[in-house]
Amino acid sequence: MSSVITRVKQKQIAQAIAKGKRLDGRDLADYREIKIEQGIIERAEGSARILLGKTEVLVGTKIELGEPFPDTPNEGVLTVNAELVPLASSTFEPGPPDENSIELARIVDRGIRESKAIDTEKLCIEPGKKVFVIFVDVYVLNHDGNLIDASALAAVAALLNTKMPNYEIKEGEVKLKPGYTPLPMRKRPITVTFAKISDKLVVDAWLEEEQVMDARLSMAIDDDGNICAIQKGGSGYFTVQEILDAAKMAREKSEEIRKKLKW
Amino acid sequence: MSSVITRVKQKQIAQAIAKGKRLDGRDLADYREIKIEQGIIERAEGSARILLGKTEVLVGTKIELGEPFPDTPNEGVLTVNAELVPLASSTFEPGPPDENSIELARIVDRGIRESKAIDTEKLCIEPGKKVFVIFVDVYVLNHDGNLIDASALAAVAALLNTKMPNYEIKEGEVKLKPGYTPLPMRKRPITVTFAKISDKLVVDAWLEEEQVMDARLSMAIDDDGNICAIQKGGSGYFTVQEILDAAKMAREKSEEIRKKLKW
Amino acid sequence: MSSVITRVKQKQIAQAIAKGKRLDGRDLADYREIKIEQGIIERAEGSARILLGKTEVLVGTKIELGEPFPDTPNEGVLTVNAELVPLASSTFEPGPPDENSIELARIVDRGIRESKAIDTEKLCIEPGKKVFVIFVDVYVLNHDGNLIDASALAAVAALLNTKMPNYEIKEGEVKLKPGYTPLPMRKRPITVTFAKISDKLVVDAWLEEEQVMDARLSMAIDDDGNICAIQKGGSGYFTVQEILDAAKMAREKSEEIRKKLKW
Amino acid sequence: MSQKTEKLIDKKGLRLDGRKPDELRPIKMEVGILSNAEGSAYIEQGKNKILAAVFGPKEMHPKHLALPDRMVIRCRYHMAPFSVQERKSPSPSRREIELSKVIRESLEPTVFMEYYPRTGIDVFIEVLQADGSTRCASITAASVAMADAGIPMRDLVAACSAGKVDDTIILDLMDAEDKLGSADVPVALMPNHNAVTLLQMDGILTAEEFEKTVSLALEGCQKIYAMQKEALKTRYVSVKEVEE
Amino acid sequence: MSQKTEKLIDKKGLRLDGRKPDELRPIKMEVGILSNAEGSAYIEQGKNKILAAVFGPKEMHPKHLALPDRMVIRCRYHMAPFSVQERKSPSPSRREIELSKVIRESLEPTVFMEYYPRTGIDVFIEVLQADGSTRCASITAASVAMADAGIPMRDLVAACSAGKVDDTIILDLMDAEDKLGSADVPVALMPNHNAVTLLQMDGILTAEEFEKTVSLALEGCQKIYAMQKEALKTRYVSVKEVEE
Amino acid sequence: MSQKTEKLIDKKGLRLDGRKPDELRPIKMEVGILSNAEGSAYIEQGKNKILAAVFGPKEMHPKHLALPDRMVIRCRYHMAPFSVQERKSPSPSRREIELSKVIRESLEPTVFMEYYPRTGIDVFIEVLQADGSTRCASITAASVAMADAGIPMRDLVAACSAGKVDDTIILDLMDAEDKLGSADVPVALMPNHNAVTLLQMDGILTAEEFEKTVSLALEGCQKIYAMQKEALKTRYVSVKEVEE
Repeated sequence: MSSVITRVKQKQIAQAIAKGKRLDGRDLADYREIKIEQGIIERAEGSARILLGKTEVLVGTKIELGEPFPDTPNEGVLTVNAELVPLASSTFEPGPPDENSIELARIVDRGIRESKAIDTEKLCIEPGKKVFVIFVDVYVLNHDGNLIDASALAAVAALLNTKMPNYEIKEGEVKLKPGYTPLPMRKRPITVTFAKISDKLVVDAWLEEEQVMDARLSMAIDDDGNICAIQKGGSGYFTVQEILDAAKMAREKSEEIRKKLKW
Repeated sequence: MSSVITRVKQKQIAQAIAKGKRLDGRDLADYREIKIEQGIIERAEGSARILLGKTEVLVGTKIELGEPFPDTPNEGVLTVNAELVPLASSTFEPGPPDENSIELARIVDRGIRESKAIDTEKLCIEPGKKVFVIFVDVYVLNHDGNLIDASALAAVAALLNTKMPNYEIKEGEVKLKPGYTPLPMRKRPITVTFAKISDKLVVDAWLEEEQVMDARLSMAIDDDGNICAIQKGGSGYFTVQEILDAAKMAREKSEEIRKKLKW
Repeated sequence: MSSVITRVKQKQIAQAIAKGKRLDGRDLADYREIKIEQGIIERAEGSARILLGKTEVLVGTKIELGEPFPDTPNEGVLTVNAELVPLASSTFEPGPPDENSIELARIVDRGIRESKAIDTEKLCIEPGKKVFVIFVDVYVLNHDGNLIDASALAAVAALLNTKMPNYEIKEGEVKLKPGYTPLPMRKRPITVTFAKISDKLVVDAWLEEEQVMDARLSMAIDDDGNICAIQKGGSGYFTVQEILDAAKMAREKSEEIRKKLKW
Repeated sequence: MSQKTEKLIDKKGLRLDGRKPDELRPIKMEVGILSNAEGSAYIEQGKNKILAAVFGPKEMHPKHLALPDRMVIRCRYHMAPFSVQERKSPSPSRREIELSKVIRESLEPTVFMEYYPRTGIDVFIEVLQADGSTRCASITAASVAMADAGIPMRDLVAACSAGKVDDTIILDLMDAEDKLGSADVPVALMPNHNAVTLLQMDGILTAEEFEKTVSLALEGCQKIYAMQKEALKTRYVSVKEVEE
Repeated sequence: MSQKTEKLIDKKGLRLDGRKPDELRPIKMEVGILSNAEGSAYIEQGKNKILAAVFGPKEMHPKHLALPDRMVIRCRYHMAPFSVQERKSPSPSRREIELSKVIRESLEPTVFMEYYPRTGIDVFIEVLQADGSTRCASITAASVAMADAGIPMRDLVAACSAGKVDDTIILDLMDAEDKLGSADVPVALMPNHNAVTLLQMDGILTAEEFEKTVSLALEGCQKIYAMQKEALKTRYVSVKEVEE
Repeated sequence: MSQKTEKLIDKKGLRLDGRKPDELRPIKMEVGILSNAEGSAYIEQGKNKILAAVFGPKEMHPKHLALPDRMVIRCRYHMAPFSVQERKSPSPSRREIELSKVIRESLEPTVFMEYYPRTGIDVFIEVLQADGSTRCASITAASVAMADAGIPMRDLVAACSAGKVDDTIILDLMDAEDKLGSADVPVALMPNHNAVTLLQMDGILTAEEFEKTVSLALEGCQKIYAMQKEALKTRYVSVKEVEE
């Protein structure tokens, strides 16, 4: 279990952060190096791989024909799934999604959905009957902390890279035609997660820091600086002031990161 | 595990019953106090809550459009499900239904089905194609013994309280209309369960008595005094005479209980 | 656990085979006595029971209406399932199929499918819409070794015994008519499995031999002597010469066995 | 019990398969036919074809299921996919789970459970072909398989159904009679103890009809008990012959 | 948050059920109503009807889940099939699994986890009828049930949602406001510690709106906290009366 | 193998992607790329993109799976939902379960299992993009990952498919050749031991064709073995450089 660190190391991490420092030399508000590669899975309609330090997340998108939900007959359907595949960490077990992968998928989903990042009305083919269904599959390949930000970023990068099949309606049946159109994207929500360690807020915690943190707070910010989704996690708490500080910093960091996204 | 009682207590219960007495002062043929509340879940098409002493069961019904079974194309569909939710007892575990909850659901189902309590032909909309499906969900909220009688009674009380949506058929499609009709009920089957303890038959055993009983026998009796469903349970046996005595007493007790049901 | 044998017995088995002998007196290339009974389950569209020594396998087939796969719109569908029911061996557990029963089903499936034993185009009713689906259910009733050959043989015997319902198409709906037609069979693939013990190839290993074997190799041979499916199993290996020897012997043994099949 | 037809008993008072109302179907039993089980039995009752096998007594897995003062009996009633008209999915249905429970509870009263504390036995029943009253035939076979396995028992358990079709009380319902009749009462009996270990009912019966139906079912159990003893005797004899 | 309508606040500034923007729904709490649980509570908040029960502290099963230096809290948030408009399957949905996690994490900060090493407590929540903001009402009830069970705690946890509909910041969203509004912010608070233990958000808010919304939700938490204390006091008094 | 087309080999004898019949696709291997695994490897073979990782040797969980005299190898072959044309459900298919078994059995013969009694290693394979012969590429990568993890082995295992399309025996089938060809024979080899550890076949071949196909596959294995050694050497060199 290489991922469980000693108490001594935990203490060092906490003490350094109490003084505003991190063991890897970063400032509290610094992300690790971010690498974004798009389009690496040709079989997928869209794909992106994110490296956040050693954390590695691959997202692939698939588009299928399906039915709309009864309460949104004019809109395509977004489905986000996350797999914490066991090669990414000795703490991930094969099997059906657990609460961690379900929470991760739902956080990524909400960032996209609530920011109205996709113009889902353009995915409607026949109102109430046929729409495009977009599957966003988050595949965590290496877990070195801050899976939420890496996954959310990879999902948006993959969506920006996603091509939608052309189609025509012949005699009441939908036929796919050659050629593609880019997925109609309106926004690029960015999720920024804070770890609370030694009563400080730290961005982009890596694995060992996560083992020390009291709680985490994730905020998705849209292109206009609005907050569009929040998730608190962990068995600690935040003060109101910490929450407001986080909201402010999330806005700044999200702008920085958004610049790295090709659109 | 507050629900497991001591051997001493077990002996006391058995010895008292051998003398025709029960530790809570009831006669062998006495039920605990029965309270029936109907219509308490407004979101459900019908609902009822039964208190049998401290045993508490809530039943809610839902009605949906669906398809009939191929061998009964002119009849609506009845589906009974029972959940032994873990807050009702430390012996109930979260998870998929186990043999106890499946047996409970099937006993409740048979009492309703075999007595032909619901006029299922009136639930048919288009023969072979569209019918109403009634879901009866039995929710055990507190387990203090005799879940079978409490659940069966709550189910019938909820069905008597159930409203069926009005509908019309326009251009081959079923449309729900405003307003409701009562569910077409014909019978009010009542299930009476006997516990065999110290070679005596006891009705409405509470939790500690159930831990002492050798076997149980449940009989559903319809409004005309006919037997319409039976289930023996537990790892003991009954003599033929005990069975015939039970049938006779079940008829009497079911009449008493049926009077409490508003129709 | 009567099925686990002692190390002493294991040594005896291995030493005998090293000398070309088997403890039950058979030659290395001898099968145990094979008994084939067809048509014993009247409820099934086809059935066969195979006894291979004490190994006993029952296969029943069912035919239902269904949809073809999109990539083979003119062909019926073959579905093979295998159940290692727990009464067959103390090592079989109740529950969903494990890797052993899935592998068994897939080996049986491939023998039939790859040899094109069934003329699946004749199972097509309406191209792309309605076809016959054949379910082949392999039921292992007693495990005394070599389940693969027994199951594959029982499956083919059951298919040869299978009757297909007559039908007519009236107003666009498929109606079954009285009477049956035999299932359109073209080939009778036979699977021959070799166990490698003491660097020798042995056919039709029984249970105790299987506990000693290093690896197994199964080859399905069609009526023309072609190889149509292979599966290596077990944690040992084969040399290329062993593989070629096995292919030759499989051809001979399959001809012998095929003669026992009524067609 | 959903429909009524008037054709289950003909003018001569005979049933669809020619039986009289109080007549059992032809029954065939074989004992000790599976080599890996401690005990086993095969029963054919009309078109029912059912195998039962017993494993144990053995250590319980997982261990926390063991009881300090008695053995534990587990039971699985399972139908082959091809045993019924429409293919049945091999995963256990709610009906199979309920029947596994009531069959187990019909076998438990006869076993000296306290002889083997901390152990368990598994009773596995496979219905290869189903034609009504399979739970009764399963109990009959399982009880014989338990005897074959040498499980210490007070008595055998014999089971038989009775019911009502076309206003006639009949014995040993077959599938059509179960589906189209007006009541079905499966009963299991420890024949030497006057102990009813299974009793269920579906349908509608008056108190009087019920009493008659139970009596008829119990007569059926006694006849089946005779066949169980015969089957075990045959097995015992044949085993002895082999040993000699 | 998928649609916008303009009818959630009327001309008088009142909501669909007549409430003012900063008004809670009627709330009723009962404590200690389930006889088998160590602690229990029932809450009605508008049409929400929710039961919470606490079992433990007790030995963990399976044992490998126990921790050497602290207790473990498990939590299950579950909806009855009839609690919502369309029947909900009883098997846990992804939403229920997520809510179980965030509810658990909203309760953990207040518990002295180290008092009972190697043990666990189970918090079971059953939503009998749902009408928006069920996770907040669930936390409110669960915290009271934990107090009723005598779990050692630093503080209660009171939870309340706030959000935005028709450009108005409102308190305690009901179902229609949750579905048709433009933001929903559920918050849980340890009232004596200024500690926010749950914070989620769906929708779109500017930084300013967000600050306002959180403030309003925290006011709601304080009001609910007063009711929690009242409910526990009533319970304590009535228990005392019974004991005397 | 369901259809035959005549276009898989063109008039010049070349395949759809321009390869000669006995030519491998371009192969790229990287070793040691995952930071949490004891060993890992990435392979691209044509459009196949596959990751393999090895964890262990470590104590077995659950413990009853451990063996007193040897280690246990577990293996999971899994495809990403986006790796194939139609989205694949993430829950393991029957095909994935079978392949996990045969891949494990192709790796076991080379491991000194008795060196680490009572322990286990996990081999996890994720197919990120699939283009035919994924099981062979998976074995190739997994074997390298095991070497990277320092698992004691007699030999590497190199795997390659051969088969028959349009009456031509070809090496290293890609997806279209697998689907439309007339036979597919995946083979795994311990190159220094003349030991075939995987052999499967789908399709129809005469005895003669079969012999040819196996020979060609074995030649492929030898070429791939050379690349495996090269990849490990590169890794070793680069690790050494870092260390110096």
